[in-house]
Amino acid sequence: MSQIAYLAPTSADEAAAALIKGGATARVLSGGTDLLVQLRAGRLAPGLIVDVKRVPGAIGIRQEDGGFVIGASTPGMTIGEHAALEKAWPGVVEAVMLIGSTQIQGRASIAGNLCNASPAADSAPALIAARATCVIVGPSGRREAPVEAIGIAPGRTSLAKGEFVLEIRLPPRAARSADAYLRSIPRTEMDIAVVGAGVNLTLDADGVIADARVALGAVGPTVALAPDAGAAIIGTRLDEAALARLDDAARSACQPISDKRGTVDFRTKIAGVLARRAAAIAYGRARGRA
Amino acid sequence: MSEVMDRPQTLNLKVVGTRPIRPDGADKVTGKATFGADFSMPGMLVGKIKRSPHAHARIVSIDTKKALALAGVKAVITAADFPDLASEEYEAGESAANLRDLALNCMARGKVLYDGHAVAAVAATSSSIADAALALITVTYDVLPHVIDVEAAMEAGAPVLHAHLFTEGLETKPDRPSNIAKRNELMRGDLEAGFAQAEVTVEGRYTTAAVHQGYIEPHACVAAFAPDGQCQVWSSSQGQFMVRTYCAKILGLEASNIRVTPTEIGGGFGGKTTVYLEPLALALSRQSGAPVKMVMTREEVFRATGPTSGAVIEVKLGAKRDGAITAARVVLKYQAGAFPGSPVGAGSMTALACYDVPNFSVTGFDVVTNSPKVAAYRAPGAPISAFGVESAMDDLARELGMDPIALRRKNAVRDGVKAAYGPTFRNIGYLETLEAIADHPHYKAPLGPNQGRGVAVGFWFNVGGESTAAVQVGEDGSAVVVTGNPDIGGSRASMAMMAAEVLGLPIEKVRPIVADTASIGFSMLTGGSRTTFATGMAVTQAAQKIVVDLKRRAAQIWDVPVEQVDWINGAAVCLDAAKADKGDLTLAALAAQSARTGGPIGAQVSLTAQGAGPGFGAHICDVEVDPETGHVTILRYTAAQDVGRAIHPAYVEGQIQGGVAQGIGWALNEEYVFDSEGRMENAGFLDYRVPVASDLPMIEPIIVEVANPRHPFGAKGVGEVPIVPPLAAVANAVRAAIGVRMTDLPLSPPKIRAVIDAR
Amino acid sequence: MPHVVAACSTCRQFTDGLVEFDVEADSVRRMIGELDRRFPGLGEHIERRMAIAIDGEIHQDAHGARLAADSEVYLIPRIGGG
Amino acid sequence: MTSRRHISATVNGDPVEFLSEAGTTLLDALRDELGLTGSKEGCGSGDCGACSVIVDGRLICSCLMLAAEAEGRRIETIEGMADGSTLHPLQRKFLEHAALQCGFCTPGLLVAAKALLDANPDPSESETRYWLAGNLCRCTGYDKVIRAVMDAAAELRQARV
Repeated sequence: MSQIAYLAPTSADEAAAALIKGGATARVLSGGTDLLVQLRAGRLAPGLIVDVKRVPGAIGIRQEDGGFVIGASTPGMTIGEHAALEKAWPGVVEAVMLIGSTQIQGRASIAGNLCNASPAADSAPALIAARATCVIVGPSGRREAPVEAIGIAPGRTSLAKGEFVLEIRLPPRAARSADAYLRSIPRTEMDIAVVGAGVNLTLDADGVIADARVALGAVGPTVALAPDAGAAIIGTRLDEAALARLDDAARSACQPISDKRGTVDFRTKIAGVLARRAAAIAYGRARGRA
Repeated sequence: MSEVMDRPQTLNLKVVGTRPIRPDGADKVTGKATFGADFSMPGMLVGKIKRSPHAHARIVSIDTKKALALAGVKAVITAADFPDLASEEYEAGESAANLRDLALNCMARGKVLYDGHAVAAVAATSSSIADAALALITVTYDVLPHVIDVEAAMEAGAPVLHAHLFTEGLETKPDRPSNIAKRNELMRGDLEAGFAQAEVTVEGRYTTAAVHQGYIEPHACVAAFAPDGQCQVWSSSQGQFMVRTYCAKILGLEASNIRVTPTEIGGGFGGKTTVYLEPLALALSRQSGAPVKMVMTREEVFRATGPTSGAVIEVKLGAKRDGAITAARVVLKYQAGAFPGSPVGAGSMTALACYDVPNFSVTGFDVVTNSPKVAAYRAPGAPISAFGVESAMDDLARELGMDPIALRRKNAVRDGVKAAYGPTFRNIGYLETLEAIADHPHYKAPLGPNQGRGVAVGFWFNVGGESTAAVQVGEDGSAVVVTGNPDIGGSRASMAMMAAEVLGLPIEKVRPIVADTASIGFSMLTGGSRTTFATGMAVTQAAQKIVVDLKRRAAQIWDVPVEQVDWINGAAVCLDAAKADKGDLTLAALAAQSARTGGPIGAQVSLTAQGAGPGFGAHICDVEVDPETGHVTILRYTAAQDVGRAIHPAYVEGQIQGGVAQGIGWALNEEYVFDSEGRMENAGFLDYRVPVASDLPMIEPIIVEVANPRHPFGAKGVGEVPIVPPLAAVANAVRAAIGVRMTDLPLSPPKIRAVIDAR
Repeated sequence: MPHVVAACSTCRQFTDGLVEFDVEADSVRRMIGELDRRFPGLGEHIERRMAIAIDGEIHQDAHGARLAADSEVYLIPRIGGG
Repeated sequence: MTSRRHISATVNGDPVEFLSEAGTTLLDALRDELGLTGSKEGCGSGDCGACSVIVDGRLICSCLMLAAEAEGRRIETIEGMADGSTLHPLQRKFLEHAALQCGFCTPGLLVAAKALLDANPDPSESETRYWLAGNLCRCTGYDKVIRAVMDAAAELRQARV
């Protein structure tokens, strides 16, 4: 039986030091909804668990410089209850709120969702589409990186030894902009996304899409931006032709695998469908703000 | 027996048919009820199982020395610690089991036959030490080719699971072993002539995936083996006597030396009608000298306990233009898992049970495969064959341009018709269920785009069998009802209600108890929809015996002939006008005088209940299909069923709703997924996908009551029937919504999207 | 004389393919004995594997059940349940 | 041997202290150290909700929280739901509606439903179904469960008026 130690440091430096000291078998505990499952299944046998939730800034939501700073260990339920955040970034909030059941929402965090580095992470497409960044702290201090830079392969992140994600930053919201996230699962709840699509867009004063970002989940080794999909709808009012181009571009961006949750063919087709539908929702929301 | 009612009492009932709070309710809603894993003993060890990572392999060697040497490890067992049983069919109350297979399923000997098959077990002072001990056991395997697909397993060149297995039921005895354990056939009339008469024929080949019962409580038990050979087992199962019998046989013990106490059971649906842990826990306790607790993980439940069969169903129907079916041919190929014994027999017998067909053949194949040995699952075998037959019936109705209910009515079995499986139907309520759905507003409600409506029917025999019940009257006139049947879905309530009805007591004065194997007589397990019928019959008869005794006592007190005493509303009433001034003698008054009138008041009845009335159900399902994502939403569901008489209507409705929900899961998402090595890929609730609350609408039950003359209150079994129609009801609704027949379950979104793209 | 039907294929193994026969017996126990005398092994097969439907009603264990002269007896595989 | 940590927390209003290994879940600590076996393990992976408890006002799966994290936390379990021998309206409504059959998932469902009604006194059927989607029940088909929760909500609203 492996000896597991548990630490709950109260500063970022302390946490980073503990992670360095713990070496290869040290693991960050944020919401724990993935870590404990892996522990239980015997897929992980950490020597040290570093609970970062008591590090200042890890939990809580604040508005700063016109944008939002979300403690990366803030449980989904807290994020869902933040009215101002929900108003500004409905797509990000709905994506976070799709991570697991109500019970999971009581614990699951964006840090965990991103650092588990699953290509199916629900929060990632919405955050990437939103141009969100991560504040990463570690032995050499703080750095900031775009969300899409975190996951580099299934189960692998770009974080260096001793680093962990402390905060998520969402940029200031432009006028006439909105976002949306949709995923496809076999049931209505409790499943891992078979495909996920996040769309974030900004309209000009005439209701024409001036900027659009589309990110797709579960159709490649990592959640990734689909630049062509975004470009397909820029300069349009999301008419049928634009939607068809978006569908095409989203499908072209897919490099999925077939597994127990879905086939290559299905994932590819659904990516197009969800990109269209999410774009329509985001467009409707943005128009509603015009 | 003159003291027993000879026809069902259906009038003037005070308790039966009402909806009282269940007697065990408070414990269940406060967390106090003790389920399998909740029971503990001082000095208890933790038992865990080492399982095969291979679907099929010879066990070359098992080295347990390092595990035994680990501090805190108190016992390590393998098949060598169990007697090597001969192949023997044994009646354990419900259905025959082969004891050797049963023992080998609990612990592999020489060969592992599926991923997850137990090869060794340990008992240690803590969970983490037990885990460490498992890791220290070295098993060397010689991996063999495996086969899981049922038709692949039937092929001549398939890897053979059992060298001694020769197909039973063939005209000529086979000369080489096969994975086809048995071929059975039911037939009537002249099939060829029947199809020759047909003006319309439909044909289909359907498949279903292996699905699990999915009870939320994993298997759990505590076993204590004393040095004198006396054992105690506390376990969550569908039958404490079943556990006792199987443990005795597998370990070579006397049944009387094993006392099995049933804990509360967190769902079974047939999956807890056999043993997995109990014999191992006893063997570990024998070796260690301490009580041993074993609790499965969810992964173990999926990998190593009974799902039901994945299957292939072939159906051909022939009919006249007016809808009269002239011929039916059904071929059923069912996975049995690692050992023979799929429910293909029941699947064959139920396949055409709703229809009066002059010419038919039903051929069934029981096929062993490198997957967990199947266990009973709610109406075992019936939903699978019904999926094929009811899908074909839907196609036939469409082909004929006939309303699907009208087609079923046209060919319906009714009283006096000989069932496809043999006996002649009496007092059945099938037509009444068809009328109930035909007349329901649901059937006429308008549908929107991408929506469709499906109809399907289902049948289950329902069984009786052996039960014992005792009723004891306390000195204050309250009563205790003791039975030997675990209460899975609220049966304590119906037992107490039937006793209260006969005794004339309010339900609150009757306390039902589920007793251990040493405290009540033999009772077959809770399954087959038999408890309310058979055990209810024993309870009723015991209460009736008490009423006879109470009348005798009252007659003695009043000094009148016993014929002058009646039992009305819980009291003896003197019919002799001259003595009417003496007033009534209540049960409490009689109980208070019991010492002077013959001693304590109580009665026990052991019986083999015959005459379980067959059950029929007819369902309507509405779906909406998202043509782009392939997602199916169940919009509305209505299920009519003949239950004979609903003792506690709320729990009858619950059985119907629960069975429908399981059937919907089977239809839409549930399945065993194996990788190329034969390992289960989705051994968890996350990817196995049982329906969650947001997946389902309200499920409207329609209780149809055509009394069963053989039950004191007219009850028929309820629990099995509701899972039979939903597979086809959903598939037929999807057919109506998308215009294409889907034949392979589950109807998961990728399959539906692919079919829509191809249409 | 009670009329016995054994339509399922596992019984036919013992009866050389015969499916229906009249059996002189007034109880199930005697009927099984008589069948076993005629078709050696069938008696044990019935005891272990078959349920008996007498005039439409299924009996799982019914040695004592009476048979009338015009009784129709079906031998069918045993039924369990979930 | 593995070192054990000392944990102090509040469970159902009472201060508790217990020892636990670092890898022990809150569920195991509740069941094995504190004898509170009302919270059940159906999966150990957060997929069934049978172990639902409320920690500092948040509904969680106790199988997905380390016991060590409970230090200083306020935990509510099924055992604390009734007021002495008076059942909570949800418990009473579950019995009245026959919203349980085997009863194994019932404690988790009740705790989750209580969290729902604490957050939303007037949930729609759809809101109730989605809130409870993390609580698997294999017996009831959820019909009577949903009715019981909504009926309890109505009664609680009435009581507040």
